[in-house]
Amino acid sequence: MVEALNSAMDVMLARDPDVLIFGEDVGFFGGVFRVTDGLQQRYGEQRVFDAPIAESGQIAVAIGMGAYGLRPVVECQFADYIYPAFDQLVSEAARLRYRSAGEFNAPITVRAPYGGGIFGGQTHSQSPEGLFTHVCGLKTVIPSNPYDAKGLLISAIEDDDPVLFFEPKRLYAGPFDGHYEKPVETWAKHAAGEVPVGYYAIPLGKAAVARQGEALTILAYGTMVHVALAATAETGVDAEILDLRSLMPIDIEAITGSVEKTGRCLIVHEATRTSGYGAELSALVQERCFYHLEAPILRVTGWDTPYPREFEWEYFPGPLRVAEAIRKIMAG
Amino acid sequence: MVEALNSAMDVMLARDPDVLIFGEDVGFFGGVFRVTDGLQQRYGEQRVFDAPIAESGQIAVAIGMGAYGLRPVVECQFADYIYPAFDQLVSEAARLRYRSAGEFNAPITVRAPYGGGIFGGQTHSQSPEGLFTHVCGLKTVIPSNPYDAKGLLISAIEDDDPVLFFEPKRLYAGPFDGHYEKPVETWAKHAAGEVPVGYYAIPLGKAAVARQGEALTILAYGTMVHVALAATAETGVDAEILDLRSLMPIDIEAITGSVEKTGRCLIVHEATRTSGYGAELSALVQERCFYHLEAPILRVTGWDTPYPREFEWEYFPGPLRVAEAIRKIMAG
Amino acid sequence: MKHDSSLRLHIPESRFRPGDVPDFNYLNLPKAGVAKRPKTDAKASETRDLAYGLVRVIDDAGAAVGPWDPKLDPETLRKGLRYMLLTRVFDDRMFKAQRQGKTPFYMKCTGEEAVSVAQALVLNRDDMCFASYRQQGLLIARDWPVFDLMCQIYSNTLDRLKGRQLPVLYSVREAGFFSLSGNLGTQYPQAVGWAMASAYKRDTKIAAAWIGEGASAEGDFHQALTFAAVYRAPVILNLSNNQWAISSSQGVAGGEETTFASRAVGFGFPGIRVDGNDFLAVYAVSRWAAERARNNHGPTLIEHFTYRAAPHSTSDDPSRYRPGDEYQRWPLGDPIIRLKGHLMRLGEWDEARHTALMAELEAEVDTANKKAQKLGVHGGGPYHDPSTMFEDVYKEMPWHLREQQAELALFREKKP
Amino acid sequence: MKHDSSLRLHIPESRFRPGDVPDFNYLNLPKAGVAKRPKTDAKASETRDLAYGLVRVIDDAGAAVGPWDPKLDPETLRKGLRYMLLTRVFDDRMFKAQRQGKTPFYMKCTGEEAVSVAQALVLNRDDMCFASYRQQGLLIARDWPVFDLMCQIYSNTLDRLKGRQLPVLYSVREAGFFSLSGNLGTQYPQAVGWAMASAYKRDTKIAAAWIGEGASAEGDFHQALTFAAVYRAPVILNLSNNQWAISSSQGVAGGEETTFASRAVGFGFPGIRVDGNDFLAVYAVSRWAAERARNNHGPTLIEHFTYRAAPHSTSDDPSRYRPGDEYQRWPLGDPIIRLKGHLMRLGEWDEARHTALMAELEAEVDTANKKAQKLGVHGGGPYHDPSTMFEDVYKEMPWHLREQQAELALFREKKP
Ligand SMILES: Cc1ncc(C[n+]2csc(CCOP(=O)(O)OP(=O)(O)O)c2C)c(N)n1
Ligand SMILES: Cc1ncc(C[n+]2csc(CCOP(=O)(O)OP(=O)(O)O)c2C)c(N)n1
Ligand SMILES: [Mg+2]
Ligand SMILES: [Mg+2]
Repeated sequence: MVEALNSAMDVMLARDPDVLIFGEDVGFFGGVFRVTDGLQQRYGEQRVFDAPIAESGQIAVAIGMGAYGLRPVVECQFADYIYPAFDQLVSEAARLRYRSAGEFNAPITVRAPYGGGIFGGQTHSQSPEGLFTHVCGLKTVIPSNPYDAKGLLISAIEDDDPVLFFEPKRLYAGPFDGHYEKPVETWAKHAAGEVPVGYYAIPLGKAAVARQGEALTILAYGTMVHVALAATAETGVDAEILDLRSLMPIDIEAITGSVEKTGRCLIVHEATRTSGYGAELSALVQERCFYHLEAPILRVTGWDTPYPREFEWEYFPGPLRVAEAIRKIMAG
Repeated sequence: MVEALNSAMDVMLARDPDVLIFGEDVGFFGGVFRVTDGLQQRYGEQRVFDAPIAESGQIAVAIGMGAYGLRPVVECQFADYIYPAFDQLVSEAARLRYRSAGEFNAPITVRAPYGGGIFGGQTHSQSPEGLFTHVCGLKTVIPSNPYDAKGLLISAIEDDDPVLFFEPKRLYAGPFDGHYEKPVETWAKHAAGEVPVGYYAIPLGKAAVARQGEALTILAYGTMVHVALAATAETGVDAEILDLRSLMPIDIEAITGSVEKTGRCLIVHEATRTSGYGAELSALVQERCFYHLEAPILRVTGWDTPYPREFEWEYFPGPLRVAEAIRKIMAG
Repeated sequence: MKHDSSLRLHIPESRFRPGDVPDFNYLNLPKAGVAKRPKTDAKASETRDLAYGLVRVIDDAGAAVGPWDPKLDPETLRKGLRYMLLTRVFDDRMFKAQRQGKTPFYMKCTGEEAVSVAQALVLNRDDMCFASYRQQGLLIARDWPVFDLMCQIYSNTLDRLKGRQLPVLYSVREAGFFSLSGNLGTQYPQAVGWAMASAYKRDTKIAAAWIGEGASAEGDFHQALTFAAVYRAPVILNLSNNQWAISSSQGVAGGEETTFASRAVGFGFPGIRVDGNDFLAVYAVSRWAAERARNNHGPTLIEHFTYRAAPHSTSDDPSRYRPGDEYQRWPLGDPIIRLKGHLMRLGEWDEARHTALMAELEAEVDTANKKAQKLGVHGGGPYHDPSTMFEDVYKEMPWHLREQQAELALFREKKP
Repeated sequence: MKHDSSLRLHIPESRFRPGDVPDFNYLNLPKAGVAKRPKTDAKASETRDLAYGLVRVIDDAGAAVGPWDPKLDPETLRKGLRYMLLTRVFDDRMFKAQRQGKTPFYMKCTGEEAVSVAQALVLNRDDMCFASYRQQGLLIARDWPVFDLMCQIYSNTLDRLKGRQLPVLYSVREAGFFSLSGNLGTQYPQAVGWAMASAYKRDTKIAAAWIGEGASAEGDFHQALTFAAVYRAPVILNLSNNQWAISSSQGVAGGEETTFASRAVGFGFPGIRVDGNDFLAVYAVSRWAAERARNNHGPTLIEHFTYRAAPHSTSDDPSRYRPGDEYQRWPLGDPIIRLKGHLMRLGEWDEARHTALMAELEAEVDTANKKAQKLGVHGGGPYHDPSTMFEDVYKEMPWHLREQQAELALFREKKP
């Protein structure tokens, strides 16, 4: 996925002179996850450069650049470090178009690796996406594979609204279905691991069907798409798995369409449970598909604790927990 | 409610020399809403003082004081201005006990007026409580009347965990049921407007029954409790209204107990809808009371837009909208 | 280790509170004309003294003195006077409108008119201004019609911000005026970003930002100074030290031990403290900073030493926290009276012309006000259609907002 | 207005990248002994030069010279040497443990040992330290057992943080060491709050905080300086300028045009730049700042000018972004070698004693390490019971965490 994201930025830097990239260590070094590798060398220091360690300043500066007419792409080194920029994102980027009645807007993209799976502990593993979906004016996007990652990132950069683009860091090097005991895989053998060179865009706001099925709908995104696939295979239940991709805007038709068909719904995310994005999904499904539901909608999520470093796998909502929930819903 | 809050701080300043208060304009002036009026004069500049306009610094300093052993109470002038402090609240106050395995904690209280009703526009009307309920380690409390306000604030100050204490600013001077066209009321005639002098505490984590009923459960807090009462009266439906008071911890027993009894549930809050606290309530009720539900759980909330200043009453989820939802659920 | 028996917490307090007789002698203000003027390409280290001094040009007798005298022609001076006066007349009228209930809120900049007007005359019209709520003078000096501002203040049918914003939180892209935020300080690093973008595009436009001394305690201030220093951004960072942040004195913001201009010293770029009530001084320092920025020498922080003569806003009652006559005793006077005095001393102005100008501006404001009020006022309307409140959250309205828009429409039909 | 044809965006870049031959002559480092030493109750304005100079005590010949010579007895010097050496031996052992897979992560402070050890010897044990991840020397100099630190690094059954934290993010209240955060900079204003609390209680304890030059760009840095200045907090604010923030040079943090010490100048309290590799200089400056704080003269910012000799962390490979021999060419040398040289010159140390000490410390670390590894290592355990992960989120566990705890227990039973 690293190469796919790199390619998206490469394509956009080449297409649009108003695109520029900055963030901590993204310049000469190419980023701690190497996602911007080689871009400064290719496009020069003016277009790809290191920023002071000041997430708030980075976003503020991006907003100012956006107001001027540029399309800045900011890398936040870890999603856990986005909070210092919360005010600039919430009070400024998200509100600018509204408060100026369209005179100014913030066409910025904030990329941030999120989620666990690398023993990063509580400050290198968080999934803060739910917070941003509560903030009107922001879009939130999370890819689950290299093909989507590139197409979605290109759309995010082209979007005229501020987009938070969270990258499941555990998927950078290969798919991961939660079976941490298995040998590490790369994307090489994965269908969505093949990424075309050049430009292509995947529209924001559209979910993908990761698996078609009739018995149950699983709503997932990011790493959890792979976990859901594994758990489905293990239970043998014919689940339909939606890879939401875009958390805001929400692809409500895809969701209600599937739940109306299956009558059952499971929501999975790695973020902590209470008031997470899964709560909104649950509320929406319940409001719109109440009379179709044959069992309670369940959520499998990270526990409501910080990510405890050594207990990574006890925390991570892996296939065992997802499978158990599938069985429970099917029994319900 | 202003006097009740003032009295709570007065009581705590008198009881505990480790309690101190700071924030913008809270010292000599007594706060822009006059909630700390007279306290500096009574307890001196060392215990009640003005802070630089730097919400993040205020919280950080409070955390340091808490680590030392004090119990700081910080006033954030408007809840809309809490975002600069988001990192210190989320990454620090909320995590300190956990990451130090109990060696350090942050017994701080952050008071902030929230919500609309005073034509404050988008930066003086927000209801950000939902964000904080997603952050494990934080407690979130919202009173709906003077009696509770005092008892809950005293508990918040005494609590050894960080508490966000949001004060419905539209209720400062009197109850408000959303009928903005009616003459303004004061608390004088209201049952919960009478506030005992001296110390009393209302435990956090316990909801109150604002109205007993059998037909439908309404979950509300803050200003919306009054709106729910008015709407209930107008529809004539025998609703049970829970005043949640404490959003985290959640009084789950009160909620499920009521919904199991009524089989119907309406959730109301002023905050924007998507991924708001109402989503969590809806998810919880659905998960736990699925087989009791006779109609979809509905939410009446602020729209997913910033608070548009002149359209205050088109935005505010008033009794008309709540009544309509009540009828809809009863018909469901 | 040697130490006192115990520590003490120092709490800064305002020197004067209601009942006190303010005496500003302690300020030890330097005289007009004494501040040195380095070249605009001077090294920052050669400009350090300016952070601790006070650039003043108009002396007590109304003469322009010293190396910072911008030597403006009388035409420009009269323009400055006119804009400052118009700003004040406008402020007074709008304050009154609030008291009459026509708008829920207003904020005056009385006493601080030079801070915005003088710099506006230095900047090009396409330089972008990232102001706070107290620089209405920028728009006025750029000839933006007060009528348009009134429409925003009244939220009427011609309010370009469609009733969404608190009065005075303007946005006028056409006049190079960035959308005002209610959140203090956020605009400061945004201005730096805009300036960086201009430099990135090898453009010639610069940015200018304003912040209050109170808000300079926010992290955004630090971000702005850091990014401006690191990328040598072509930006003028103005800080209006008007002594008060609502009820808190500038000491609470960190002004007890040093000047706010000296913050820039810590970042290695020039910080200049200027008499903010001296039109010529503000003009001269602004021109110095603009020239420096345009020649790729980077940012300048300008502390405008001034005084907030009016209440913080219409919601405020300063008699609760400061002596009623504090402004009368403020040693740097009133920017309008001082520029007027200078012009009169030059023989380029007289009382009759002043009275006539005043009458003209009052009539202008009155006419605009009547026209604006006819188009609707707060509380009475007419306004834009409320359904517009769902627009501009995103460029394209997503389904959930369309649904909510439809729901509101239903309720508006049902309303009794 | 006069200006160049167009603006340019300045992008700071490291002077030397892989392949370059580093030459630090451009630093123009002042000689040992030349910096003046004001009294500890001096006005901040009398200390300004210190922000731009460099306090150095040990000269090239190993002699202690100038007014900052703290005149320490040989016992204290040998203590300092021992703690610095122990820190280094410990670092090397833990780095190796990471390479062996016993822990997923480690961070060394090689080359920066004086920054923490010298100040630890100045502070009282009940002064609270708000460190970053590169001040393990504080704990070591306070005689906190490396065994305990190892247990945290291995997340074993005696890990006092119960496997929750990233290795090296210690918390040792008993040793006056505040819980380390993974979020850069947050501890800085917290230290100020702690110091304010101590002053509020009329206590005698002070606080000390550390931050990297990179992290000083965060808003928290500004908050710390603001609150420290406003309330004259008894705190020592240390900034370790080790030239690098992962791959970014100190220029990216705003060190191109001025020193980091000078940030304090902008707040009106002393900023002192000290040779961070000179144990005596760090000791002397720390003592000056501590005395000042304890006597109610408020905060001091100390910039420790040093060099990060090791990789940023075990996850880092500096050969990708800086010349491999840059540290060898660093003109301020190695703090251990320099203190050793000074002691030898005093006749208070020799190679034989040094070799013996080294062997002793290695044995000590080795013993502790074996003992710690027996209690469990990363990836293999044993650990604390995973159910403890639900504790300490709140003081009392709310129902939803109890439910989740029970759910986890069920799954752990089911696990194949
Ligand atoms: C982030 C934030 N915190 C608090 C406020 C509330 N507030 C509005 S104006 C003000 C005082 C500002 O003082 P100063 O910066 O000196 O500007 P002045 O009003 O003097 O022009 C405060 C505290 C706000 N608008 N934004
Ligand atoms: C808020 C935040 N942003 C980013 C990071 C990621 N990060 C960890 S260490 C580091 C570099 C810090 O450099 P510096 O402050 O100079 O300290 P040093 O490592 O040199 O001691 C970065 C960017 C973080 N931990 N926290
Ligand atoms: Mg002010
Ligand atoms: Mg560093």
